[in-house]
Amino acid sequence: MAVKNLIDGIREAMREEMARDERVVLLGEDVGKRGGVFRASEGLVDAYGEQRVIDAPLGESGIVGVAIGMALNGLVPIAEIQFADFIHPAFNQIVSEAAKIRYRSNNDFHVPMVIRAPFGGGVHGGLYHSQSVEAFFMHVPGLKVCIPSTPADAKGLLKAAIRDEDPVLFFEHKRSYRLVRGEVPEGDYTVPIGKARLVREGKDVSIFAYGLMAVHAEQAALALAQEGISAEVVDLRTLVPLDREAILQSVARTHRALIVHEANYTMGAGAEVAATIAEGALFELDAPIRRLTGPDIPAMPFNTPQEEHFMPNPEKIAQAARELCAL
Amino acid sequence: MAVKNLIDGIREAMREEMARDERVVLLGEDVGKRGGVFRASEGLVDAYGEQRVIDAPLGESGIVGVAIGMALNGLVPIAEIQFADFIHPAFNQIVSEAAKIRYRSNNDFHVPMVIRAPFGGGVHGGLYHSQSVEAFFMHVPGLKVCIPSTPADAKGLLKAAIRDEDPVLFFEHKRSYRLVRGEVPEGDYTVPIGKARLVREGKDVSIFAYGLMAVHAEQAALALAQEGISAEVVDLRTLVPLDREAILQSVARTHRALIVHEANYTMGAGAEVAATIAEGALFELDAPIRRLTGPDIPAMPFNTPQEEHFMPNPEKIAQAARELCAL
Amino acid sequence: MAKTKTSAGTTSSLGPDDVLRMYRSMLLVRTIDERMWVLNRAGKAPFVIPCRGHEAAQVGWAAGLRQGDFVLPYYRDLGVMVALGYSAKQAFLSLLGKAEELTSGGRQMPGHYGWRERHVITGSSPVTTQVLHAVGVAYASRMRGEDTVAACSLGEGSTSQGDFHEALNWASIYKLPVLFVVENNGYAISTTQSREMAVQDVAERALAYGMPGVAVDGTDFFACYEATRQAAERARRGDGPTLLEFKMYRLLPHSSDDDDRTYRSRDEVEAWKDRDPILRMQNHLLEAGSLTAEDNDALRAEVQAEVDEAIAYAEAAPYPLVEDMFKHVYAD
Amino acid sequence: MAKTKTSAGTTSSLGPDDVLRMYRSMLLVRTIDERMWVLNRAGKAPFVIPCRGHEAAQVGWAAGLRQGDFVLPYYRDLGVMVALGYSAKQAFLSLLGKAEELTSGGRQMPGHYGWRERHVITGSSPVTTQVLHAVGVAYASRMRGEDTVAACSLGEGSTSQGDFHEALNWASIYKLPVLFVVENNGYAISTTQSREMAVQDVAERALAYGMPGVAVDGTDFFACYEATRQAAERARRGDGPTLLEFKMYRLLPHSSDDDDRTYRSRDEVEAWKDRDPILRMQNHLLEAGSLTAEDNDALRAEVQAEVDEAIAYAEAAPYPLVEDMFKHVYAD
Ligand SMILES: Cc1ncc(C[n+]2csc(CCOP(=O)(O)OP(=O)(O)O)c2C)c(N)n1
Ligand SMILES: Cc1ncc(C[n+]2csc(CCOP(=O)(O)OP(=O)(O)O)c2C)c(N)n1
Ligand SMILES: [Mg+2]
Ligand SMILES: [Mg+2]
Repeated sequence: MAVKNLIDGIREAMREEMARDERVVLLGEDVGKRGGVFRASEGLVDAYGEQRVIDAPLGESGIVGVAIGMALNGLVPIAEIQFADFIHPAFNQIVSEAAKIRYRSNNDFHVPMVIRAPFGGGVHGGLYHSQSVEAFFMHVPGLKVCIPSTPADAKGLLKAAIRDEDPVLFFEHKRSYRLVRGEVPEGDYTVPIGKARLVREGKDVSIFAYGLMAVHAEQAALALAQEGISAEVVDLRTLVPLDREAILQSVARTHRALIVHEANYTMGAGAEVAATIAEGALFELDAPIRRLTGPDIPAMPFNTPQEEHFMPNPEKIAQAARELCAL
Repeated sequence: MAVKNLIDGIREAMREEMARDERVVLLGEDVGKRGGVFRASEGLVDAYGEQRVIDAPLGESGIVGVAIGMALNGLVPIAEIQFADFIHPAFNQIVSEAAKIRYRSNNDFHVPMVIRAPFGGGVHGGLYHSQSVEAFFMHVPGLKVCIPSTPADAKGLLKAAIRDEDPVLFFEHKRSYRLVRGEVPEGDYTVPIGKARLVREGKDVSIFAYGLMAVHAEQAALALAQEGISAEVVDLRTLVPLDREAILQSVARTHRALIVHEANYTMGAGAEVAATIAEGALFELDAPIRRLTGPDIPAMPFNTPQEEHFMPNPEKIAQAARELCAL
Repeated sequence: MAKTKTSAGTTSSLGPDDVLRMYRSMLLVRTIDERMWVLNRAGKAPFVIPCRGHEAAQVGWAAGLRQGDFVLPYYRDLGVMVALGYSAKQAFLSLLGKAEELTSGGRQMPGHYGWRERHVITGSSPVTTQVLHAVGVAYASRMRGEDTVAACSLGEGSTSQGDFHEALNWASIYKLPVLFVVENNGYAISTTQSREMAVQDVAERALAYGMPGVAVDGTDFFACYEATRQAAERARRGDGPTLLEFKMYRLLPHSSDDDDRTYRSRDEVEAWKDRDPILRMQNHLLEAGSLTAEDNDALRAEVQAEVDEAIAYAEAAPYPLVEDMFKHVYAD
Repeated sequence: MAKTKTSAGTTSSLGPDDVLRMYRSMLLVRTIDERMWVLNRAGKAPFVIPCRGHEAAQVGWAAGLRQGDFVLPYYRDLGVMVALGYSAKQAFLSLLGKAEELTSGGRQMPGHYGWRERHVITGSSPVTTQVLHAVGVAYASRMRGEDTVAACSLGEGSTSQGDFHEALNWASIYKLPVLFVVENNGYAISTTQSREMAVQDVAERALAYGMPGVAVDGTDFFACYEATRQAAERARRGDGPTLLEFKMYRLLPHSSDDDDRTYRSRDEVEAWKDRDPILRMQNHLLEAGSLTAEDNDALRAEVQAEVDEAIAYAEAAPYPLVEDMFKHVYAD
């Protein structure tokens, strides 16, 4: 198997799905000749033409709203939002429309579409090119939310998302695009939506994370192993549907839970994971649940020291796990 | 003290604050001659004129965006969103702008404004006139979120929100507008933002709720008292800042936690309350935490039986408390 | 570009039978509308959105389309639906939220249409979102080489929403077969047109997109039909979208929850009753001799009976089952 | 309504000293811009938004305002800021995210302006939001009876956003003193104007709001200045908002992260260099005799020295303290 970047997994998934199914189209700002600002769609307009790879006029509500219309009339759109921070103008179209169309029409209409957006910080993106927005969409029944952490998952999950019959929010950590490398199987395969990935088994503490933080958690676990702490790492991978079963089983094995994300603390995905455990595995716990997250400030500052301080990293994760295990 | 409707508390707060401070303006769809579709602003345009009570063109992004500009230039706008379900087109202006202006300008600019919106169901409003949207905004540092449950709190909290130097989302349960009555002090007073209200002390179980659900929880507690179950009821009242101290103290007294809201289960406010307890009072708990909430369906159906089934009510709350106490 | 069209009351492409059929649709719409209001006032129906005053425009523009075209109506468009074959029975099943209701199985409030078979796309309450969907629908049709048109409608107040701009912009850039139908009744709930826009005609908004904008007398069935037909032909030819404005008046309050006496005079409302689109059509048909007074009475009686029956049926029909509310959040 | 204005290179309301001062601002902007790019390529600055090609328009429109007017610039508006007195030092402090940086204390990316003292309202990255803020700012000024104007700017691509429509709609309904300044450089990153709109001139978009729209040669300082001054006077008189379009070219890639070779030809870029606004202004001044070649050289050297010093200062300046990142989420 070839070793590739995470963004290669994204691009391959799109290229192969567009080849496999002529209903698949891609629309977004600068996705055509420019290949997207991160080059995720490089080469696609040459391969599939301007009708299927559409440089959209600037406006996220328009992009998502038009994509919904396409999906309602037989296409399978992939709508790219240039940065997750800019998904908010489309919030109404996503929450009021995409999420509710199947339900409100009693199954007569549905919206098979994917909304892809790069998220997350650590790239000197400042307040508005660093945000994590996944938590908002977890509160919206009718949507699915995926965040891959490895190149192989990026490809397989995105393929599953494109083939899914319902709207999927697909967030890609932008720092991981070229930082995270790994083996990617050739050809066609999918990764099921709704299943967490057990990255590493352990018995002292469970670390729940996703996206770049799952990569960091694995590194933390390696460091902890040196010290004799056996950390289990669970990559949640899809936040909706959330693999509550996997979370509860892991806690039942380790009796300690550390949840890591880069998104703001309050009402981040960690709240739901913690609540799930508090409802379903309370008496398994030997220590309070711990959330290690971005702080409750509006977003990540641009300047180097403050940006660094905002981001969770392997050291901070390892330290939090150590503290939990000492309780 | 006179007994009034909840909506009277809202109207009095606006009328008095507009009299007290000429910088206060109200803008929204149909807030002028029509007095708002719920009549919250009845009489205000006659009292303060069309310059200060503005019938806005239809468009929530416009209403909130213009209000932000007003606030940046010395006014104190109250922006009314006709139904909370229609706040989503303004999501970008609220999340990217209002919430982040103080922070991003290093305190040079700030946005003293209130966004009021009726929310909640039980009025045959169907999918789009019944939603609870408070959870989205709890994830956004820079915003405050208030939800009054009594007429007195409605007035005092709204006054505090109008005088607050930061943007406040103020959600009013529309079913409680004329259903919930109570004594309202005459004249000027405020209710502090950030403090929960201990509705009723108890020792067997804590019920955390807000808005109409706090009223229902109180009724449930009365019923439970008949059976010898002593339920404590905490009206969270402001979701941001969340009175975590009050939550933890209550759990320390009762050792059981039931959280009630009408919003969808996953990632509703209950997730944060549960996570707070799991982090801060885990070893106080004698039973798993329980969330009694609206189900994870896109929104409340219009037809009578399904709408009724969606809404938590005193009976369901009492039943959930009973079950918790039996553990 | 923005011109008010009138019509001589005839058109080459509609035969006399067609015209009578449409007149019947208008009568049916009016009768349903009236009875819904009565049911609401009797405490039997929680919520009604009336369309009185809009019937000529609604039936007219729906009739100006072809079978197979996509329709994205808004909440006031009972007339559009009836023109497409939506029955009185369905209207009352929806009013009462009964299980058999075809647009949503009783999940949505009345006035939230959708009908897969007839290419009517499901709609929501937040205004103007459908206008973008129409653009995507038209893009997909064109991509497959089909010659269908997507027609969406909205009120004049709703043209102030950002989505309106984004949709017209998209459609004009890609020259898509979309009709943007604005039913201009002069009010957005209580807000008058002058507080919604600085232009006289909504049709002028088309200028920002290099698109034709046509203002039409919305109480004149033939004018509405004809303007729509021409715009649809233009779209089918590949010449791009059109903004159609039908000017009329909302004869009742915004909804059963509204009280319009707080914001408009009774004189104004009465004055508009002279231009009632149903009377206008009826008088035209009587004068032209296409309809006798007796036939007209018979038609009205027939429609009344149809509505009586529909109400009885809907009242007796069962509600949805509670357990069904958990279905169809996602594909099974 | 949408006409291209040109100018004779002179104007009654600017004295020769003013003109020279503005030319100096343009030179300073260009020099800062060049050196930022160099620092980025040397790995010392993570991110740069260039404004090369926009200088005449930016300095011109800023100069067309009065002290006390509100300014809501967009990320490419270094020229606007410099015209308002923003220093080279500040530009480089911002580039490097240093504590002393005035717009955000190093919190925001470069190009996100705000300056309370000079009535420059803090800006963000999501495009077009500021256009609505300008409307609210103007409403507040007018309510207090002040005669200040609010001028906001954005790129032509950003006029496709819904907020643009809502803002122009509001401003025109209430006849507010707002200038909507569009810097049309023909590209939204890689997307050409023809994929952003179906009209030739952005100024045509004004027609939808009954508002004047003026298209101006954006490489001509005098034309930009004059059009802005006139629109500002009109606004101050109470005659309402204006949409100003300045047409020019973005001579560099969109940002330091962009590579424009993927989407536009080198020939096209080279051709536009002939209309470099700085050269155009310089040649005009030299020809008019307002500036000698020696003075010009001296000015350029002076500006270079100022920038050298600014860079040295900014590089040596401290970063913000980590603990300060928790401040100012809410009022203390
Ligand atoms: C996004 C959104 N905001 C507010 C509303 C509430 N609302 C429903 S209808 C309406 C007025 C619409 O007026 P117009 O577009 O002229 O249509 P009309 O009702 O007159 O046919 C408003 C404000 C809504 N449904 N959606
Ligand atoms: C809401 C939003 N969507 C997308 C972006 C990403 N983005 C930044 S600049 C830009 C192009 C803007 O083009 P234009 O308005 O013409 O201004 P120019 O950069 O050419 O000066 C895009 C798409 C953004 N900043 N905000
Ligand atoms: Mg209307
Ligand atoms: Mg541009």
